[in-house]
Amino acid sequence: MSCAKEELLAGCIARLIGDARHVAVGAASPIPAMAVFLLREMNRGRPRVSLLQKRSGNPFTEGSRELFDQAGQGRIDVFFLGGAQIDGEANINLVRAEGKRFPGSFGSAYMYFAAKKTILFREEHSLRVLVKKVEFVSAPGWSPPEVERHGGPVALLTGKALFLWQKERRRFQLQSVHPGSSAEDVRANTGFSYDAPALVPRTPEPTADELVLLRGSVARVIGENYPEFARRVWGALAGVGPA
Amino acid sequence: MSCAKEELLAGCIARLIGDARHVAVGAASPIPAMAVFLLREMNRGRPRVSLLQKRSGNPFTEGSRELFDQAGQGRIDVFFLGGAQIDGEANINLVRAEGKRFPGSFGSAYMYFAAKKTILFREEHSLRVLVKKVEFVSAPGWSPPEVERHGGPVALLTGKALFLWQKERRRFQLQSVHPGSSAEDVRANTGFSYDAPALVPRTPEPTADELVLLRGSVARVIGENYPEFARRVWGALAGVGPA
Amino acid sequence: MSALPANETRFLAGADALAREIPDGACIGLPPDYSPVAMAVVRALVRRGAKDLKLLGVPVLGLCADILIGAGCVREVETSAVTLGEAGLAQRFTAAAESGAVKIIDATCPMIHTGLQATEKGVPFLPLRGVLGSDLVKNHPDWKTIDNPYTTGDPILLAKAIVPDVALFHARWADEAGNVWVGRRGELATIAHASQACYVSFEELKRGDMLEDELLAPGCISSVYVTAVAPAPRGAWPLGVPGAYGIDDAHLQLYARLAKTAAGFQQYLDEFVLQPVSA
Amino acid sequence: MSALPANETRFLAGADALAREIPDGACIGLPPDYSPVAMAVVRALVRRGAKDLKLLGVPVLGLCADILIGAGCVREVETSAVTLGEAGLAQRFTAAAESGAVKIIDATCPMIHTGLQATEKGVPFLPLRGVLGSDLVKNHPDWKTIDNPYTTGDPILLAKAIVPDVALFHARWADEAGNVWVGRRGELATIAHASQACYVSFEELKRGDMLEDELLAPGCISSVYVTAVAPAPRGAWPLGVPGAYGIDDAHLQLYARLAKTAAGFQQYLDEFVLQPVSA
Repeated sequence: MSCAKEELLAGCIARLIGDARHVAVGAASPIPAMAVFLLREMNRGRPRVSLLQKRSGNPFTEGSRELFDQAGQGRIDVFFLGGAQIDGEANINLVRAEGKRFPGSFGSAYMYFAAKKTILFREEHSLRVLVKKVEFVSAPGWSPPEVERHGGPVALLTGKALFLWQKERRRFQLQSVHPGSSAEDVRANTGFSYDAPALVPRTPEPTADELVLLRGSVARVIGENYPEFARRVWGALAGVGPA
Repeated sequence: MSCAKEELLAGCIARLIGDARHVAVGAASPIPAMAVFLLREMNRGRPRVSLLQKRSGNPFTEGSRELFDQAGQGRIDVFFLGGAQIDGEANINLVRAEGKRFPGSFGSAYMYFAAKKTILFREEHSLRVLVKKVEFVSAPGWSPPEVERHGGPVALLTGKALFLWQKERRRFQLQSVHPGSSAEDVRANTGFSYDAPALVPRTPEPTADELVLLRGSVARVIGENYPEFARRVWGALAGVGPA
Repeated sequence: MSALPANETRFLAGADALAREIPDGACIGLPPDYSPVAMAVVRALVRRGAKDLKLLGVPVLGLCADILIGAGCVREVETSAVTLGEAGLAQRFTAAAESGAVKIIDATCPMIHTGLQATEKGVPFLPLRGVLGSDLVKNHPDWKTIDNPYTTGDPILLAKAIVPDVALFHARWADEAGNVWVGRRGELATIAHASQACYVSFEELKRGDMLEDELLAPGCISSVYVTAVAPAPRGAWPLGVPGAYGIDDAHLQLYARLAKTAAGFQQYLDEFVLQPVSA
Repeated sequence: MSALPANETRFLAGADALAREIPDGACIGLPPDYSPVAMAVVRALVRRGAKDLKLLGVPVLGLCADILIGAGCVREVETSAVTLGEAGLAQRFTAAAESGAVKIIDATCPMIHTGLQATEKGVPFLPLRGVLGSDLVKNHPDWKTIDNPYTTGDPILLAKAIVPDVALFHARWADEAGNVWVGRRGELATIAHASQACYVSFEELKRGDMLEDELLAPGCISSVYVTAVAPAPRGAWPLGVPGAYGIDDAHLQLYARLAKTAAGFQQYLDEFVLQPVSA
């Protein structure tokens, strides 16, 4: 790969977001943030991005409640969620697994219903993370028809592959495999069953133009809000990114 | 009388408020506002006063909702309500009577329950205002036991008299009659029945010290927020009040 | 009506351009007279002959409602009160209510805030204490009494979510990013959050993005909510803008005197509304 | 606990004096790491050996909770998450949760806001959309699913009103009237409104009354809600105060490294908490 894994993933997320109007990025999500800032560089400032933890110039003037209120008003098109465990029904678990305690559910149980599209994102792709059934449902991947729900999962992106969510079938479909992995590798490291085409495409890498942006203006804004992350990703690439 | 009617009434309200900690004053209530500012002058800045319509330095930093929220939190000790009609059960009507439309109920239906004490205040004392039964209940004077209610009426002050509310009996008791009126005059101009002692005391006038304050510092702060009212009351008293 | 979410605030030429965006029949959420009212846009609505508006007072109404009602622009009013404050009764409202020319839905202040907060939170209703036993409850089509589900024998009132088509108000500042600054007038934020579209006239333009300024941000309504803005210097006149100019009490007295009669009101319209005013 | 309404904000000498006001066993509402946390008071609570505290994360917790838990001050935590953000897991929280030493009530951010808003409005509950089907609902003692009373077959979740004993946070400014300025950190206002008592450490004192200043007022929490304040310059350190100083990321990394073990955590306490620090 001619790019960092984080750059590949950000490019992939940017394509998933597409032409959304307003994307919100929650706690500790530097790669989704990279994706949105990349899109904004390419699309003259669209989509609008609201970084929950933006250190200066935070987009919310009423405090942390406002993100959830905006989602409830239908003003958030895309949001991101991860999971200590994610299962084949797109349920996510952020609380506890195998005797281990994780930080907690954050706003997932709400945002998964209220944001129009949720992109599930977890770099670790293993049998430990991608399980048949989560031990604790922080937020359910689907809801019975009587439950009002304005949005849900559209995709699951990991360090090995991209799955798309099939709402009617309530199953993931393998969409592409990243460089360095393979359909077999993905199958062997995924604890839930999913659909897959006979021939699985390879996840496209960012274009040269996209890489220039990622390592330039995107790296600068990421560095302001996720300094450790930026140092790790771009620190190794001499001459790019924040000092 | 050696004082203006408004000054008598303000002095009377000040005594009714007593040692409250936080008094809120709603729309178009210059005489209650006079009373609170008089108390503050006498008691080194207590009680706290929140003037809903204070033109500069408004006490609410979250807009007009905050008064009601504070009342719901139990933070408002005393509030004031009037009525196009007020009846013997302390119901008030701010909506319509005898084919006439009035401005509306404002926050009365809520504040009458939420503020710990409500002082009913209406200068006009007539059979038209003080009726047997209001045509429209903007806010009820009492509630059945299953309805949660943190406060209610404590007194009704008019241009002729002061009544105290007897919560257990659900009736007013005539407490005093203002100079210029009499127990008979009050009885003849009150459309509801009420209790009264054999000998009805006369409402005390403000003391000389109170009058000095009313015409000095109180007049100045009232003039800032109720300019028309201040001109009317103190404009005639040469040398006092706002320019 | 524009679909949510609003994203890029449009900058329009002035009050008349804003008024053209507000369609006949719209339900407009409006602030009280002590919170900046977009009076220049209200006058422009009269000039363009707006019809069948529904006015929602958040939580009470004043001069703007009286003018729109008197000019025949209004079909329905939901409010906790209509008043000119110290200047007295809102006479055109009173006349229209007494004649039945305009339908009035009577509310009480916190129930209107509560209904808008329901929309702000994306829920179908919110509860409020008190109010029970008021005739307002009998007459209001959207309020409902339930038993507190956490206990028994504890009735509590619900406000159904209120969704205005349009939020309309005046701001001290707008900035180049489309944010508007309204200071401590939080009811304006509530209206903006709950409405399908939000139109704001502003006193002055600020360079840059006020959300980047820690001192200004707390008084801002983010451009997320703002459909379009337009400059209108002294656009709240004869009402005031805290920190900029006060209420023109003398003009309100003049209005109150003229508006006592339909003829006097027409004279007021001719002099102060139907001719664009540069006051 | 002081009885409502608070009226005259008391001015105390410093963080230790504030910490003495907060009794053992109190339920304390605390903001996230990106909203000014009264870290100096948190350290003072550890120094005074506070016990059996219940921490409420509004809506999440970070460093302050990890330190209080590690130091044995905490009986119970209700929160949507405990995290050190980029510095990684909150290790003392994790250890206490895994050993069962501290009871954890798991919530989700907007349900905590909603429960506090219920108290802010003086109602026993407020509804929220979503969340249904999450195991959080099964486990939370105070949430309840009802049918939307306005229709049928529409389940909706209720948050019971949350009433913290104490709100505790840090403010950029306090003024002589006892108002505090927190800018756009609205969660601090929500905690203050909902709590029985409110203690605020502040960076700097401003002369006069900020509510008289139209620019400052929108970011203020009125002294109505504030029980006592005390100066604590750099009192949020190693966390930040927007507009004043940023998060000390290097110190957070150091903390995260030490807090991986009980011994390392004790070393951190000895060096940075148990000796009053002038950082």
